[in-house]
This record gives sequence, structure tokens and C-alpha cells, in this order.
Amino acid sequence: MNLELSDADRAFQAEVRDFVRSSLPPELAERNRRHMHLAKQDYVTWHRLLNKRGWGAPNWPKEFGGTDWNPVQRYIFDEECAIADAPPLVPFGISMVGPVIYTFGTPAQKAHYLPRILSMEDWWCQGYSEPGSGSDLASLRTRAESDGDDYIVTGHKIWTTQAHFADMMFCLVRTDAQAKPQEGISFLLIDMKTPGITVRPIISIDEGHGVNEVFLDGVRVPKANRIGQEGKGWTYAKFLLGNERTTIAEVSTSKQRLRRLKTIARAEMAQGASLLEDPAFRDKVAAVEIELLALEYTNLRVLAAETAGKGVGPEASMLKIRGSEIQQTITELVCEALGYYAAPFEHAPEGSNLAPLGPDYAQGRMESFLYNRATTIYGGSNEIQRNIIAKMVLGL
Amino acid sequence: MNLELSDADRAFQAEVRDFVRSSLPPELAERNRRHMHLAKQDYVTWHRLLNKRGWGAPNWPKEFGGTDWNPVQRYIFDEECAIADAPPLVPFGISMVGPVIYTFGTPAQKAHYLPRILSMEDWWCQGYSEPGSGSDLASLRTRAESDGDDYIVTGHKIWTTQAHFADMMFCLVRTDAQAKPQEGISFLLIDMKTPGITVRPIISIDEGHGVNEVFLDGVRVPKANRIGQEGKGWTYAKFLLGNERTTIAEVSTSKQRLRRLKTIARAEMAQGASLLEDPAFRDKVAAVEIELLALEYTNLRVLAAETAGKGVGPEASMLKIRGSEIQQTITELVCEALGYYAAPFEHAPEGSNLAPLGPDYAQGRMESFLYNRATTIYGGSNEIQRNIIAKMVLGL
Amino acid sequence: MDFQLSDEQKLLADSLEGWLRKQYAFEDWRKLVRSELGYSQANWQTFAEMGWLGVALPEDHGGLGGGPVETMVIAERFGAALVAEPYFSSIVLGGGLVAIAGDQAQQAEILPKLAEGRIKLAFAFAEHGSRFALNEVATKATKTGAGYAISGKKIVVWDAPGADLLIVLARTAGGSGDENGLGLFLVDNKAAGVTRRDYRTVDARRAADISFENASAIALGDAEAAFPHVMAVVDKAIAYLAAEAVGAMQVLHETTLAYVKTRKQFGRAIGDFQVIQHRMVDMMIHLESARSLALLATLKADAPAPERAKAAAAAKVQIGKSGRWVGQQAVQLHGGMGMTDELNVGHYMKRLMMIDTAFGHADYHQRRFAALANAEAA
Amino acid sequence: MDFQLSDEQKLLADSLEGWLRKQYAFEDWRKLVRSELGYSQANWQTFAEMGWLGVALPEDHGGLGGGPVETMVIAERFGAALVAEPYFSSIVLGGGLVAIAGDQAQQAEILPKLAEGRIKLAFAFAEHGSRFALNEVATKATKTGAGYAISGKKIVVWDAPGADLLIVLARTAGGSGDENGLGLFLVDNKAAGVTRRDYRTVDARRAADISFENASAIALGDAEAAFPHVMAVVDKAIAYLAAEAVGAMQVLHETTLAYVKTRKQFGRAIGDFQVIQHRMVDMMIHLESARSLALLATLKADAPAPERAKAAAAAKVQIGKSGRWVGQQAVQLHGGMGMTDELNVGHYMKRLMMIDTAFGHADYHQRRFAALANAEAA
Repeated sequence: MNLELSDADRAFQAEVRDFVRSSLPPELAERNRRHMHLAKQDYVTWHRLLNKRGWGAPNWPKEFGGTDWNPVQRYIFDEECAIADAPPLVPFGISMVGPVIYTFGTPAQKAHYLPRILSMEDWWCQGYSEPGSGSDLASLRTRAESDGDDYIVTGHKIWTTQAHFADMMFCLVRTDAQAKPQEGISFLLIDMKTPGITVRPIISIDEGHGVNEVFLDGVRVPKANRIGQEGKGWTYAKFLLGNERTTIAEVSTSKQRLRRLKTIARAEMAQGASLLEDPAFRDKVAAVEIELLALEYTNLRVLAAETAGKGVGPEASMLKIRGSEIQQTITELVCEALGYYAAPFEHAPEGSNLAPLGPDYAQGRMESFLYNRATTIYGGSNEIQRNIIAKMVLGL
Repeated sequence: MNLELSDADRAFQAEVRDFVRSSLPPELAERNRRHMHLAKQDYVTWHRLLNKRGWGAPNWPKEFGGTDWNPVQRYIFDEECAIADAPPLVPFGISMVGPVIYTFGTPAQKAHYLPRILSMEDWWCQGYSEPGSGSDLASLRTRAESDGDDYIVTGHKIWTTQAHFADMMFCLVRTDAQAKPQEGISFLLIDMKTPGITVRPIISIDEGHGVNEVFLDGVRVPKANRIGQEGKGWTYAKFLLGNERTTIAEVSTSKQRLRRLKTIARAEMAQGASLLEDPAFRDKVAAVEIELLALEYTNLRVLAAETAGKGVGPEASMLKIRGSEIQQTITELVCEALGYYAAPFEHAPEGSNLAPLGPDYAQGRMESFLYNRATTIYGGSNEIQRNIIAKMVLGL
Repeated sequence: MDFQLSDEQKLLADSLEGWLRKQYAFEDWRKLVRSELGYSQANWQTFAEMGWLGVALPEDHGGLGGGPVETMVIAERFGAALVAEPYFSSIVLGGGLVAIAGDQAQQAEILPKLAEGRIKLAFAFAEHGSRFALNEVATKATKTGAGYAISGKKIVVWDAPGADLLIVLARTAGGSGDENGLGLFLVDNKAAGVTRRDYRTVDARRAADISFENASAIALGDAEAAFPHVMAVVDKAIAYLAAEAVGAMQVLHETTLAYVKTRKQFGRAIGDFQVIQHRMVDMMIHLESARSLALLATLKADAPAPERAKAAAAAKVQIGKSGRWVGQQAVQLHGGMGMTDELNVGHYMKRLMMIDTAFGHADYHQRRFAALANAEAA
Repeated sequence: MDFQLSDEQKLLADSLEGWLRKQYAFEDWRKLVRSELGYSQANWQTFAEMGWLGVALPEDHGGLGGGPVETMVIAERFGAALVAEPYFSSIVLGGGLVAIAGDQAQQAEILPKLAEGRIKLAFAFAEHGSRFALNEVATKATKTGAGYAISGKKIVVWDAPGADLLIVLARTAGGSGDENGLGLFLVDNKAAGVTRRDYRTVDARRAADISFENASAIALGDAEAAFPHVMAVVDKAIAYLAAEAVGAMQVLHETTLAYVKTRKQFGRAIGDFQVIQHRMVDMMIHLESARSLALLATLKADAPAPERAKAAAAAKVQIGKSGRWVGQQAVQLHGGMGMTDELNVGHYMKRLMMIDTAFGHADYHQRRFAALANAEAA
């Protein structure tokens, strides 16, 4: 047992750090610090810079244009990107649908879609949730009816993150209404420009636009755009959900936010001392820092087991639970640290020459807290995650 | 709206205070401070002193020898007794079976049992729980078979508090095995000297003896000792459980324990200051003090509603939940305040001339913490209480 | 001991509930808070006509002479409806300060206009760097021939954009942190030397940062001894906020309860799941605990300072903790819907968060409570 | 980065588990702790013969030269079996102090005997009034011709009743709170001037309060500069306790899981109830978080002081909070049975509570962690 990075890992760390330092445009880092919702171009810019360096898909095998990095390398990469305030990688293509395509797709699907994901020519979105089925995906009602070589898809998807940016959607649809709920579902790749698709923004409680409703009204989708077998969509959907083990805890992001929290608490004064010296606040910061440390090492243990080829079980739900709870605690403490300056809620348009209200570090913090209330809801609510562990791990 | 005590209430308060001060033997108060488990004689002594003053049954109507006090007077009485470290009133006779007897008993039962409860000639215990039925009383299996004018009772009761002191037991038994679980239960009064009864001590985690198993093997009980109708025992049992609304929160006891916690924290030194000045400890004490204040006023609101004749609904389960949680928090903080002196666990026999270990205020505190772990379990666990509120109050 | 509303107080409650039900649905609120002013001047006039503005102001000066209980009745209903009109700033804080600190002439001048809705007040006390300590005041008031000149910067002055007069907490003597040497000063919101930066707050209200540069002012009563008055009014304001929070939590509890009874997942109403049931029970316990301490703060609002302050601090801690928890759980149990700006739930959560922030978070008042409670017991 | 045990470490784990399974069932434990000594001298000899006593002691002096990981392997198994033999006092604390602070001759004299089980040590550091601050030492060591004379009072000295030698933390110079001027002193447990009051502790172990009146002693190494050694050994001891707690929590989790699967109420196993299921999940999360930080403290046990201390403090906070919670929930879910002395569950809860108390509760180490972490980031 040891916690040391190998010499090779250290060299890799230096390489990533140098690249990020020299390549990430400072104004992009700055925008990422201040806003929950970046413009599409911001994400694309950073992705393409990475892709040019060969790092467009850190989690993919080399044969499809990935890096073949081991989990420790991916951990190092995440850390360095977070420290530099780089925009998050957009997960829908590289983390979510990409592995489904290279694992289950036809040669034609691989040849067409994978390069376009790497180059970000296609922005993807995820058509899973529906108004009646949030955490209960098996109850979905969007139906695809066979019509020669095509399906005709009709239904209503919701909470579709960045559908307004998207060129393509991977989508769960019901191809057999007679089958049991989890059977009869198929996994389709749908071009967002197909007639019959309407995207309607949902404004969230941070007053931002990240999620959408997507209405599908008689949308014609070639059967060639189906992944794998008809009726087996549930298998691919589960594969996809199970694939996101290593970053689900958001450790690197939370560590960066915790550093920022301390910076703010050092700057805020309370009765002649910095807020970080205030015993009650200091204790709350220390408490969450220790929780995050525990999460980080639990995550590393999971990564190590993965590297050792042991596969990762539903224990990973634990990472999602603690990761989201810790994110919420940190973003809430940041708002608390701001005192009265948590209150102003003006979203100055880009390029506005109005000075920001309050200290510069207050910008976007309340929005971040509010948007992060969703982390315990999405991707299977934390209540569902606990159900999964109870059933799959504890046998209850 | 106002929070003031009326002049009459103030006069009553002074009367109680004077009586308790002049009558409670100091060595009895001292023993109550130090021990979770008093000797039988300690309880009896205090009860008889109260009864001599006419206060043997604070909750009973005057016609049966009670006080006719209103809820505010009972609250005042509880407060004054707690402040003086008087032993708790033994609930089994006066709070539990007494009201059942004067409400549902025959004239003969009333005439025989009520005076003996008041004088504490009879010590009662409660035969409800069984090994297979803790919070799920309806599943009880102790059976009573008819045999002329008697029942023959056979079964196994558990967690029977102070059965080893008891002269009488009120007991739920199944008189009809064919009926639905909640029907077919009867409520019997059983003389503990009847042949066939064996009491076996259960030592609890505080190493004290408070609870017991009671084995009933062919115990002959006259049918004249049944309360009310055969098969309606569940009704009387629920009446009994519903009767203990006003003291279930244990506010007065917790207030006294909180005062003691502060005394200890003032005496314990940590790096040159008293522990009560330690910011983290001070905050934890303040937090529970505020919780207790909220509980106290919630309890007073319930009492006021009762006085106004509005009856008390299942909301009272809330008092049990918060009351028990607060008791546990306070007793745990006391042990924390003791630092290393929470560790010694010697139960010096009464009259021992060994000096106590550590400061005098450390005596019996760990035992108190340990025994109080039961408060969230007994009387319907807190999980069950939450089920009750969800169903009965919230309609879930 | 008596926890019942009097018949008059019940009438007040009924009239508030009746009007709010008809005129202040969530969609009405949404329109108001999106308007320039952020609330309705017409509503404000109605409040005056209904007697709500004057109900707790002194009878001698156009009020109805009610007390903290009347204020609580209003606060709880306004909290339940998210009322955006500046009752808290203008009447509870502004009116409260004039009534306690102003001299007879000032009271006679200002209070009747307040009760009639003819002027509005805002209280400028917070400064960046003093966090929640009301005695840490750097803004200066300097004696001039006619009165005082105010210089300094106040932040997050609630409802300042729509106010006519500002009441400014400023220092005439002593150093930062001294409780002596503090005065309250009336400044015309349009006076020379007053520069306001107006903005919206996260709970959809209006506030401003205000710079004062030798702004002309008159002292509200004693220019050096206002601090005890400020503390008295702030404790009453905390009682108001506590009741407002109770109103808001009550709505969240009811709304969430109705939602979990109808929303289906896995073929069952989510309220069938035991974990959700217990969550709803804990929400109710939070609500009832908050209600108890809001009541206590109200009923002690006119008690001697330490008793009053201890009750206010306890209430502030409870509503801070309970308000956050109830708000966040209401969003959580509404799932994705709870995250939308369209639903009322998130707006209640935001308001509860701002109530926790006002005059200091739960932590701040927990420490204040400890100091008072431990001094008492020693 | 590597979280796997080596083959040798796995062998050690297997041999411990095998022996404990056969020789150390709960009923065996119960008999031992009710005996006068509170543990078994025969077991102690077995520990020596199996090499467990010496596994982490230096190779030069009769040990096997293992490190913190070997100690962790032992701690976790001993925690799972509630092992009452004084491994922690004698080997981790006593052996650790001699190995770090003792001079070569002292090490050569004492360590082989320790490894062979021929002597036992106990560490007397705590004083009433210093709470958990290891530098607040009033006990004095005064130079005499032959060595030192110790005077003062130590409290709750774990395993003192069965020890041969006491290691006493005492002051040769400086005032209370000074980190300089502290030394470690070897005192014969039977020496004149040593008065012990022996007792049982709540976790069924043995301890003593000890008065020293000019008790004759020799210094273990430098009589004025022992404090850094004490801190180093205490941080390693915290890693031991963390792993012991993980072992105990693991048993509680397994035991409770098995119980909720079989115990029926309302016609169903109580583990069918969702609230119980989520409670079990939270227990598991606590256990795994504690395991992660126990690992961290172990793997940093030989790191430079601030890094080592930060990891130890973090682990102590986590096991303090998790240990209490897991212990209390295990009792709660066992219902009445959990309250009985007869069942093992309550005994694990008590041990976990004492582990939280040892060297300071979670609060104490949270503050220590904050000081280290905030200094690092500044």
C-alpha cells in the first residue's frame, strides 16, 4: 500500500499542468468561475483545444481516438483542469453516448459518429426523462412506430440538458407497447434538425437556461440509427449509466470550490477577524473538508479496484450520494460566507460596463448554489441511489 | 395571547416549591442525581410523601383521590419536582393503569385498586411487549384460556420495567385466537404472587437492572380481574397509550439535565478556559437548549389546546420524538463534557467508603446516557411514531 | 398562559386571508416582482385602507395601537403569500424606529403618513466589513448648522429603491464597535449626496447599495444613544421574520404534501414510500418548532432586553435552520419540477434563505443566545 | 498509488482472523473482561509467539520491522473482535514511545522484552484540567542523583493495572502549555511513591488514576524535548484507533444487517421498510468513509509532521462522528435487544465511544485539522 504517485504519474501531471496553463484562455477560466451556464462556444473552444492535443476523449480507448489513460491519470487530469478553472467537459458525447457507440454500434455508426464527437462537430443531448418518469425510467411513454426502414417517434422528453445546443440526441423510446416495462425499449440516435422536434427552454431557479423540454411529434428516424437490437435499449441505457463511475463524485470540482470558499472566508471580515477564523464557520469548513477528503480516498479506492480489474459495483452509488451532498454543502457555505452580499441577484449581460455588485468573488455564487440543488435530484435522485445500494449491495 | 402565569398559578408554584423543599429528603435527591436505577423504597418514600399531601395522583380527578389540576398546574408541579431532583413518579399505577380502572373498571375494581395505587400498597408493572412483538403489539401471543370463572394465562412478556418490584401487572392477553390480530385481545389485572409467574432480570447496557422478562405458565386469573369486555383489550390499551400526552416530552427532566450539563461544563477546564466558553461546545449546548425551548413551547401549546377542550391528536407523537432525541443529545453532551472521566465505570455499592472516581458530578452520568438510548425505542420506537404521524396527521 | 388569538386578531387574520386569496395568487406575485417597482402601489394603498399599515403603530399617531401579536398575524399571512410590498422595511423597521427613537414631533410628523401609506421608509444599517454586528458602523454623521451630514457606504438596503425617507445608522462618536455614539438619521432618498445603486435580490425584492457624501440629515431622537433602540426594533423585526418564515414553511409543507400524494413513480404515489413519509413528518416537526419559537419571540417582544433578546435569538436560530431545511427538502421532493422558476416552491426556498441571512445567520444568533443564556444561569 | 495488502500482510490478516475466530468469540471475550485482570495472559503469550507483538517493532530489537500497515491490519481485526489485551497501550503507545524517544540502550533493553511478551507498558499522560491538550502537563520531574523524581497525578491511564512499567509524561522545565520542557519517564509500576486506584472502564477494559509522590524514574531519552515524539506516537496511535473503529463498525454493520433481515414486525422483516434500508445504507457510507480516512492516517503515519497530523486529525474526526452514529444506530435497530448487556452490540457502541474520547473528541481534532489545513492553503 502507498499513496505516492509514480514517477510516470508525476511526469504526466506536469505535462497536463503545463498544457492547461499555456492553452486555457484566461477569459474562459474567468467566465467559468463566474457563471453556471456558459455559452456553447465556451465549451466547444476548450474541447477543441483538448482534442487538438489528443485529449478530446480522456475515457476512450486509443483505437477510437481516446487517450487510454488509466484511472489515476484521469484523476490527475480532472484535478489539473479543476485547479485551472477550465470549463467542464461536456459529458453527453464523450462520456455517455460515445462508449455506447463504440461498444454496441455498427461499424457505420462508429465511423460516422465517433470522429464527430471528438471534433465536437456534433453536440449531443440525452433523451431519457419524461414528465411521468423521472427516476423511474422504465415507465417511459415516448413511442417509436415502425414504418418501413424508419421509426416514427412521438413523445415528450424533459430536463434535457443543453438540448438547445444539441445537434444529436440519444433517446430511449418504446418500440413495443405490449412488452414488460423494461423490455420493449430501444435506444435511438436522433438528428435534432429532423422535422417534428421542438425544444422549449425551462428556466431553472437560478434564472438560467440549462435544461429543456423536447417535444417529438411524428419524428422520422432511420432504423439504421438504432443502437443494437430492438427492445434491448434498457441494456445500453444501464451500460451508459454504469459507465460514469470515476467522475460522478465530482471530487476535483468540489476541491476547487472548497479552495475558493476559503479564499472568500479569508477576505470576509467578521468582528475584526477573518470569517475563516470565526470558530463556528471554521468548524463547518473543516467538517466539509474532511468529508471531501474521505470521499476523495473512497473514490481513489474505487479507481484502484477498477485498475486492478475488479470492476465497480453499485457501491459507486455511494460516490454519487456523498459527492452531491458535499457539493451542496460547499456551495451553500459560500453563500453564507458572502453575508448580505449573497442577496443581489442581477445577471449583468456579457460586456456590461456596470461594476459588479459587492466583491468580485461574489459573482455567480448564489446561482451556483441554486443550480446545484439539482445534483441530489438528477441522474437518479439520492433517494433512488440509496434504494439501489440497499437492494444491490446489502441484499435488502 | 400571553405567556404569563396567573396569580393563582404563581401561588400554586410557591406552594409546590415550599412543599418539595421542606419534604424531599436530601439524601433521596442526591441518590436520584447519581443513579439511573433507584431502590424500590426510594420511589415509595417520595410517592407516600406526596400522597400524604394529597398529591399522590396529579393526573386523577378529585373523586378518585386525585388533584384535579389543570395542565398548567401539572406542568408547574413537574418543573418544581425536576428542579429539586425529586425521584420521578412511578407511572405504572397513577398514569397508566389508574385511569383505565377509573374509566372502564367495575365498581369493585375501582374500590379495591385505586386506593392501593394512591397509597402505593400495590406497585404495578406493564405486561405489553413480547419477544415477537415490540412495536407491533397486535401480534402478541400470550394466551388466556377460559376455565369457569378464571382464565389460565400462558405466555412470555419482556422489557417489563420494574416487574421485580411489582405486586400487580396489567397485561394484554389473547382470549380469542381466531379473531383478527387486534380483536381477541383482553386486558387483565394479574397478581404477581399467583403461582406460575417467574420474573427474570434483564441487565441493560448500563449494567443496571430496570427491565425483566416475565414468564407466565398456566397462571390462574379470575375473570373478575378483566377490565371491560372480553376481546376489547385493544381499546383500553390504546386509551392508556393515548393518556400520557403531557409528560411524554420529559421537558422538565431535560431542563434539569441541561442545567447540570452547564454546571459541569463550567467546571471542566479546557486550555485555560471553562468548557462552556469553548466555542464548539458552547454552540452545541446552545443548539440543544434552543431545541428544548422549542419543545417546551410546543408542549405548552398542546397543553393549552387540551385545556381549551380541543383534545390532543396524534401530533403528540411529535413530542415523544423530539423529547427523546433531546434527552439523548443532552446525556451524550454530558459524557462528552466529562472528557476522560466519562470512562470509569464502577458501580460502588451503596455505603461504600471509596471516594468517587473523578469529580463528584461525573457519578452516574455514563449510565444515564446508556440507559437513555432506550428512549427512542420504547413506547413505540421513533420510527413507529413517525409512521403514526404520517398516517394519522398527514394522511400518507 | 394563553395561546389563542383574540376576536379582533382573528378578524384581522380573516381579512388578510380573504384579500390575499383573491388578490395575491402566485401568478399575481410573479407579475408584481417583474415590474419596475417590484410591488404594487395600489396594494400598498389597500393595506393602508384596510388598516394593516397602522395596526401596530401607536394610537396617538394614526395607528391602532396593536402590538407584536397583530404584527405576527400579518407576518405569517404575508409570508404565506410571499407579499413583496415593503411592510417589513417601512412599517416594522421604519415605523418601529420612529416610534421608539423619534421625538414627539417626529412621531407626529411621520407615523400618520406611514399609516396612511403616504410615505415609505427604508433602514440603512449594513456595511461591508461589519457583517452582522450592528455596532460596527463606519458611516459618519457630522454635526452641521442645520442638522447632520452623513458620509459612508451602506449595502443591501432592503426596499430602498421605492422609499421616500432613509433611516441611516451612523456614528457621531466613538470607534468601530462602540455601542455608544451611534445615532439614527433621516435622509431624503433624493437628497444631494445620496447615490443609490438599485438591484433585484434573489428573493425577487428590491434593494440598493447607497453611498452618502455629506448628505444632509436630521437626527431621529438622540444622535448618540440610538443603539438600544436599534436592538429593540431588530428583535421585533426578528419576531416578524420568524412569523413570516412560519407562513412560508406552512405553504411549502402543504404544497409538498399535496404533491407527494399525487406524483407517481414506480406505479405508486411517492408519498407511499416510507422515506418520503418520514421526510414529511420531519418537515412538520421543523414547522411546528419554528412556530413555537416565533410565538415566543412575539410574546417576549416587549419584555426587558435580555429576555427579549434571548427569545429573538432562539427564534432566529430555529427559523434559520428549519427554513433552510424545509425549503431545500421541498425542492428535493418536487424533483425536477422543484428546480423550475415556474413553480412557487423555489421562490419560497429563496425567501427563507434570505430570512436566515437577515440580521445574521443561525450561527450568529446561536452564539448570541449562548451568551445570554449562560449569563442568566451563572 | 496502491491500496492492496502485500502477500505478507494478507498472511498476517489470515492468521489473526483464524485465531480470533477460534479463540475469541464474544462469549470468550465476556469471560475475559469479567476476570480480575480483564484479559488473558495466555493470549498475550500467544500474540508474542505469533509474532503479532513484534510485527511493527524495529528489527534491530527483536521486532519484525513492519510499519503502520501491519499495525492497521492488527487493529482492524482486534477491533472486530473487541480484543481486550493491552496491545494498544503496551505495543502501540509504549513500544512506539520507546522506539522513537528511547536511547539505543533503552531500546535494546525494553523492546525485545515487549516483543516477547515479557513486560507490558502503559502510558500515563492525561491530567484532570488539561482535558486533551498533551502539552498541558502539571506533573513534575525533578532531577535527582540517580535519575528523576516524579510528582503529580495522572488520570485514566489505560491498562495501568496490568503493566510492569509506566511511561509518564512530565515537566522538567517551562510552564503549563509549553511544548518545551516535557520529558518521558520510566517508572516501575510497583515503585515507592506510586499509588494506583484501579478500575474498570465503560468499554470493559482496565485503567487507573495514579498519584506519584517523588517516585523514582529514569528519563526515556531527552528529558526536555519529548513533545514531538509524543505527538508522532499519538498520531500513529490515532491511526491504530481508526482502524480498530473500522473493525468494530464493520461488525456492527454486518450484525445489524443480518438482524434486520430476520427480525419481523407487522408481518415483514424490518429490513423491508425503506427507512431501515436507507439507515443501513447510511451506516455503510459511514463505515466506508471511516475506512478511507483510517487508510489515509495509516499511509501518512510516517510522513512529515504537518501532513501526518492532518491525516490523523481527519481520521479522528471521521471515526468519532461515524463511530458514534453507527454504534447508536446499531442499538436502535436492534430495539430492546440492543439495550441488553447480553448482546455484543452495546459493547461495540461503548468501545466506539471511548475511541472517540481517546486523545480528544471529533470537535477537538476538527479544530486541529482546520488549523493545519488553513495554514497549508494560506
